[in-house]
Amino acid sequence: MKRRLWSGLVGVVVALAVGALIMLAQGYKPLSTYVALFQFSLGGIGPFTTTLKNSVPLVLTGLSAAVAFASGPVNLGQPGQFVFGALAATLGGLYIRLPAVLEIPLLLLLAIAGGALWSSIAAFLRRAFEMSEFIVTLMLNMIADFFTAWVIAFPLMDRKAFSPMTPQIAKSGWMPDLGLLSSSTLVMLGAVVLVWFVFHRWRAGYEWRMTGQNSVFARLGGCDIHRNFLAVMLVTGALAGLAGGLVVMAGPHRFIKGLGANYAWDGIMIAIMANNSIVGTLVYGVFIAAIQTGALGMELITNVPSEIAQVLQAVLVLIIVATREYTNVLLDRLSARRQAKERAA
Amino acid sequence: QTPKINTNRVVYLINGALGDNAFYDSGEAGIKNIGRTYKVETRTIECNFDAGKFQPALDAAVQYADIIFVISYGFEDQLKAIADKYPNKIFVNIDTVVENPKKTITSVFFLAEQSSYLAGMTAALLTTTTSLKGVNKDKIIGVIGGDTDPIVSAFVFGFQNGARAVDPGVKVLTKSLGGAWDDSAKGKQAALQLYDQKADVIYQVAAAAGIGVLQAAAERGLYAIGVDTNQNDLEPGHVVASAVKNVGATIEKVFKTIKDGTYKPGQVINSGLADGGVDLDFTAKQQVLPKSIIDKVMQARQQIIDGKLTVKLYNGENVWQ
Amino acid sequence: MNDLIALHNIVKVYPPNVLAVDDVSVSFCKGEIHSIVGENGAGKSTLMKLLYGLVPFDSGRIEFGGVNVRFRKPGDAIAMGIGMVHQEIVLIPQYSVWENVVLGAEPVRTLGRIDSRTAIDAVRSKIEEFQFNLDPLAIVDDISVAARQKVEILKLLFRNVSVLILDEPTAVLTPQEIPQLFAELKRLRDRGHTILFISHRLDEVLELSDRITIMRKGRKVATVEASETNKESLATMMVGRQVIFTSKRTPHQRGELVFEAQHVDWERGDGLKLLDDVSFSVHAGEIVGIAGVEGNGQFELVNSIMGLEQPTRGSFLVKGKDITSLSILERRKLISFVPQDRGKMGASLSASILDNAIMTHHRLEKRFSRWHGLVLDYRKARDFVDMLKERFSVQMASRQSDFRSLSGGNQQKVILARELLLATPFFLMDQPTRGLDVGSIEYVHGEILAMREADRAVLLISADLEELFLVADRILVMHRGCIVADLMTEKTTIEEVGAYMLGGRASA
Amino acid sequence: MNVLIGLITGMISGATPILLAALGGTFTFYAGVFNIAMEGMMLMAAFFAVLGSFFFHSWVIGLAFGVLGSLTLALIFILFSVKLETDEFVTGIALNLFALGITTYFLRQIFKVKGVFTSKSIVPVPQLHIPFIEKIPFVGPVLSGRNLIVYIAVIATVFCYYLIFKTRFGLRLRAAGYNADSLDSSGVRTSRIRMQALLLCALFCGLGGAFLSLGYVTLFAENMTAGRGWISLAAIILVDGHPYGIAAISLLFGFFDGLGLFLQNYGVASQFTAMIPYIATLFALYVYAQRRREKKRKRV
Ligand SMILES: Nc1ncnc2c1ncn2[C@@H]1O[C@H](COP(=O)(O)OP(=O)(O)OP(=O)(O)O)[C@@H](O)[C@H]1O
Ligand SMILES: Nc1ncnc2c1ncn2[C@@H]1O[C@H](COP(=O)(O)OP(=O)(O)OP(=O)(O)O)[C@@H](O)[C@H]1O
Ligand SMILES: [Mg+2]
Ligand SMILES: [Mg+2]
Repeated sequence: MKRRLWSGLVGVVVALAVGALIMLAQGYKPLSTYVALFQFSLGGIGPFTTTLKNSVPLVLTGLSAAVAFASGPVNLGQPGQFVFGALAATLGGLYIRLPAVLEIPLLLLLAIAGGALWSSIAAFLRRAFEMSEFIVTLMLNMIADFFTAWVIAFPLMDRKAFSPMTPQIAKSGWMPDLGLLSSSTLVMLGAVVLVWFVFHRWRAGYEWRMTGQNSVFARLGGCDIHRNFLAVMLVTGALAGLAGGLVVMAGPHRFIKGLGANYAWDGIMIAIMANNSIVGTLVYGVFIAAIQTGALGMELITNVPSEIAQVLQAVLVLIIVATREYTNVLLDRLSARRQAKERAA
Repeated sequence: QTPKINTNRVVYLINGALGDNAFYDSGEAGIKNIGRTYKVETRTIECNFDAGKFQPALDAAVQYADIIFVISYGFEDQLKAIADKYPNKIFVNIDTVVENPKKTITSVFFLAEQSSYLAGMTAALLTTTTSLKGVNKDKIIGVIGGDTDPIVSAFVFGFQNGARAVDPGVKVLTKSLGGAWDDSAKGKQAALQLYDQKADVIYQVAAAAGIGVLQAAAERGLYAIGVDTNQNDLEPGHVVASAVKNVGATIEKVFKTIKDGTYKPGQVINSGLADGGVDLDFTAKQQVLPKSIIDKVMQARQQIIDGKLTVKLYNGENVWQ
Repeated sequence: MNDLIALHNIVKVYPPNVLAVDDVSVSFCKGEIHSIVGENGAGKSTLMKLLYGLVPFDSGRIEFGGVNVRFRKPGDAIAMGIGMVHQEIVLIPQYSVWENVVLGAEPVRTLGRIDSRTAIDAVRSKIEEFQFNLDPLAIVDDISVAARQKVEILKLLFRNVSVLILDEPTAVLTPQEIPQLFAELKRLRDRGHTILFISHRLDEVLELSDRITIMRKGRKVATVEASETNKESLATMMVGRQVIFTSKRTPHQRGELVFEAQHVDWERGDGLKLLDDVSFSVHAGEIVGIAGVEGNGQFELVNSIMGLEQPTRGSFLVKGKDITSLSILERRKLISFVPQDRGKMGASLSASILDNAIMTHHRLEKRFSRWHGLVLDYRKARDFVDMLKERFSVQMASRQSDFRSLSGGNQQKVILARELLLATPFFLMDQPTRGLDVGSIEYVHGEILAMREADRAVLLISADLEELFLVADRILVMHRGCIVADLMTEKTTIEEVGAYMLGGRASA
Repeated sequence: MNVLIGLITGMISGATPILLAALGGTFTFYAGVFNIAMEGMMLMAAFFAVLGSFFFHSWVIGLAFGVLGSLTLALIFILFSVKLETDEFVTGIALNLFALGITTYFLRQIFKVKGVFTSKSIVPVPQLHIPFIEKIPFVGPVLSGRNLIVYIAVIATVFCYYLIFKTRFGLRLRAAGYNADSLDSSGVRTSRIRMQALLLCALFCGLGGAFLSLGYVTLFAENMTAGRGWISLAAIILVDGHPYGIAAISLLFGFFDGLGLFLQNYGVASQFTAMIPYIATLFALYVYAQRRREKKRKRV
């Protein structure tokens, strides 16, 4: 545990150093750039809460991926489940008007249902026809993308708008801001806690983990691996859907073109960065969100173009993971050496 | 009436990303010019249609400067909110009309229908001039849009009207790339299909993907009409005209008014043929169109400028077949 | 004697801190069969692996023919004429026998095209030379474990190496195949080859080897002349205490009928009958053994009892209840099960020891779950593991450490304990002692007999006849998917059973 | 008629980049490397192909540069996933991101444009006109006059089949994926095989990328690969890496991609026509899964 923290930090440091070299090579000032990056992501309550808000879709889709991968299913369908969750919440917000105390939970539930619905398709195709969920979810992502694009361009198009988008959802469905903090952040934290509890304390979670590690053993042990597969697909779909719903309800309050951005893919990346650990997903999710939020500062203060920010993010991710893993290996080797020495002596 | 504002810093905040060779870039050029001519610090923020980024970008922008040129569509709500929050800062919204309760946002609206109307006329005249090399006898022309959103639809709408004005018998085929703005291969394939369906000339409204359309024209020895910037020399002899949108010039004009204090918040500047915000540009190293055609179009252009001829503006019709 | 290979003060520590080989010096001569014995985890495999260049060692040096060598990869070792058969079979299941054999030494024609004809012929001739009955074109996935072991051996004979390392090659061979192999090994020895041999079966070791090196906990205990030692003293040196080899089996009254197989058939997709009208019964307080050459239907029998496969005909009854159509979970309420493959069916190597220990209990034992089975009670689970650790004296770093970090013997203890502690009338064991050292085997046998005392019905599948004769009351013999003999242990002999295993009914 | 020919030629040019990338991917697929960097490799190749062709006015050098571009990405991949044993998925995702960023950046630095760069001095890869076949009605215009790289792709398909299933390298390559331990203890370094696989992958992705920017169209646009790398990955997994199967899937995809655009003539909304190729892929997967199921029932 402590070891993981340390090697993680080493990773971050090395990564920042390499990033600095790259910027130097391109004639930008690393220090002031990093300062700007920090100011706009973590430098103060305002930036920090913004970072947290931006981390919501990353962390939730990350959770979805982490739970899926740790339990067996190769669910890469987060992007599709995300937009369907968003769409469901939007529909609810457009046609159902209730007081906030009812509206908000209802829309969240709709988002969850939307995501789960979309992932259930992949689960069904796997169960009924043994179609690899890996490809199915990949394809469903594209299909979901185009489908929602159609929905906001024609049936639900806001006539007054200049680009494809739905009208705004009911005000009562907006995630309220608690001072600077967006309440969507709280929903995210709640989800993290709940998922951790399910995964590490519930009997279902136990069976999911065991199935993910060795399905034959789990099956012989009396776990119903087919039901577990379905459950995991639904739960992970629901998480991605929730992410989509929150983005709508806390952000533009309507389904607009490009809503999905690249959240889900970043989420998948984050999950793997965190070795599918749930707490790790939260940590790395916030970290990546900080970089993306801070990138704005880089563009504004030090005039570093956005594509450099993009390169920087790629480099950071790669180096962090590599260094982290490699420090562990090295540390182990070292302790082995030491022991060997004293045996030989 | 506006208290002293700092004119030494300008932010250009766009909802999408630079590199469309179109109004984002044209606007960027204008901003850079301002920077050079007036010695002001300029910053450009791209949001890549990322809802998570636009809000913080706006916040950052108002912290940084008092003058914000913004292309906001998709994010009108956030813009209105922040404009009301900072009534003394100058927000110039480009390409769409946004009206905030305090009426402080000035909108620059481009009448793409006008330039597209002329493009439509050109295309119609071209397809009916079978003397031109490669032009078949069927009166068919095409238009390819990057997506089906209202901005693009406005182009298509104007194009269709222009063509029909020349000859109601001209058939206008449309294709949309369904959002694949950067997939040039797809753009080319769409164009080839239209040519296979006997179109003689294609109007491209598809940014990067549209370059594929122009190259298809060259490959088939047929014709295309460029968009946003003068693309006539990209495929000499095949790109017969370009419907340009001069966002940069407009931005500079507006900034000038800010400088000399004649700027008025909350107005809607309709930028069209008259003030050069949009235009149809025939200038090319190698112009294959007969003078007769160009003259006809130029006549119509003048009539529009003089207000003798009014071009219908797009409002929500489905122009895709 | 002239040393061909000499290891000097070798130390190997697996990162981070598993001291696998601890300052070992030993030498192997040209033209000898040198056995290495020791408990599970004693370091035998590791010692061989680092000689083969598969794992790097931390200190010490290796002399080969008088010169210092350091193999960085097996390629180097192979180049020097060293070959190794691994304990855990490492073949490519998707490949045919001949492809596996030639891999790494493929004969090629122009454009790097594999000269399959030449290769197949070469392999075939080798097969004939050593009288393995193998089809070079067969896909490894389809052949029995024993056959795979032969492919491994063939693989290094094909490279006609001068030093052969064989790590527990006999674990999966049948009594009839072993003499063949030994004869071959001796022939090679006489031709001047050096053979390093690892086995837990001390009789084999004594019969085969010239010299024997004993290891314990990574250290070398001694190297002795085979002629000057015996089973007992070897075992004592290995385990560090006396080991009793004679059965402690006392007469025991068998109780009511517990398990019954009725006319069970199992047909493969291509119509081949792997189980053919199998019927037998097991009573409470009775240990029934199933002997048979690997791949004669034992695997299918186990799978269909456990519910991984559905028999095409017939049914299984436990305590008169037909389980044939029950879910696996329902079956587990009646059946405890120790599979032959620890890593694949018996445990999850990457999961923690605790997670492995509570499998099945987590559903059957009410005390492990709260909130109507929604939440698992991990405090109870921890107590459970501690108790298990105590009662079965399992050597483990901590409850949370990977199951993989246990040595094979201890892995088996945990699995055995887990299944024992399930309150079931019927106990199914498939090769429960494969690859275990004498100490662990003695222990497992003890437990099996204890179950008999506790009036549980035990079905024990084993390729090791010694074992069956040690613990089983009755021995059934399987051949080509049929039960060809049902013999009382007291009234039969190893030879008779062996005959049934090979010839089926005809030969008896 | 010529609409039909158009659809078919469109199918071919649509399939080519996917096919090439997928062929590259089969090597890593068999070598047991989970490689999702095809997208990035193609993008790098697309950019550097344009760069080379622009500055040296030669499509040959363009191709060379393109391949070099994707090779550099492969080398980074090797450094991290093979040498430092970083998770392959992370490496892949990160490298895709990296490729997108770096090409965009160079585009701005070198050509002073953003988004798309095109110029008359970029020399495209020529089309190949086959003397006699050309004359045959219908078949002629389809078989002849395709871009040179298309014909390379056809040959490459056969070549890959041969290399993977008939040669020593192929045997070792597949062994690396099936059971690395076995290969290692047979005296062959798995890591080396994996490197070679990655380099081969880069080579083919390089050709695929070059086809996009120097073959079908003559320009570079940001992110012009537009997800083709992912499609190729799907194709590989769908047919378990069999080169001929991959060719079939690529053609299928290319065809429905074109058909989608075509169906707009009948008033189908573009968003739906754009879905068609993906739905077709799902259907192919369905058929394939059923066939595999049958096989499974036959054996064991
Ligand atoms: N790859 C590895 N990583 C860490 N520890 C290992 C590894 N391989 C073996 N060990 C440990 O090294 C010790 C020696 O293992 P080894 O396999 O050599 O024992 P062995 O004598 O072969 O046992 P057996 O008779 O069961 O084969 C054991 O404690 C084992 O747990
Ligand atoms: N990745 C690993 N991490 C930790 N220990 C490992 C690892 N891989 C192998 N081991 C060790 O290697 C041993 C397996 O080595 P080996 O194959 O000799 O089995 P064993 O422990 O001797 O038992 P058996 O003889 O039944 O196989 C395990 O006991 C385990 O301690
Ligand atoms: Mg072992
Ligand atoms: Mg061993």
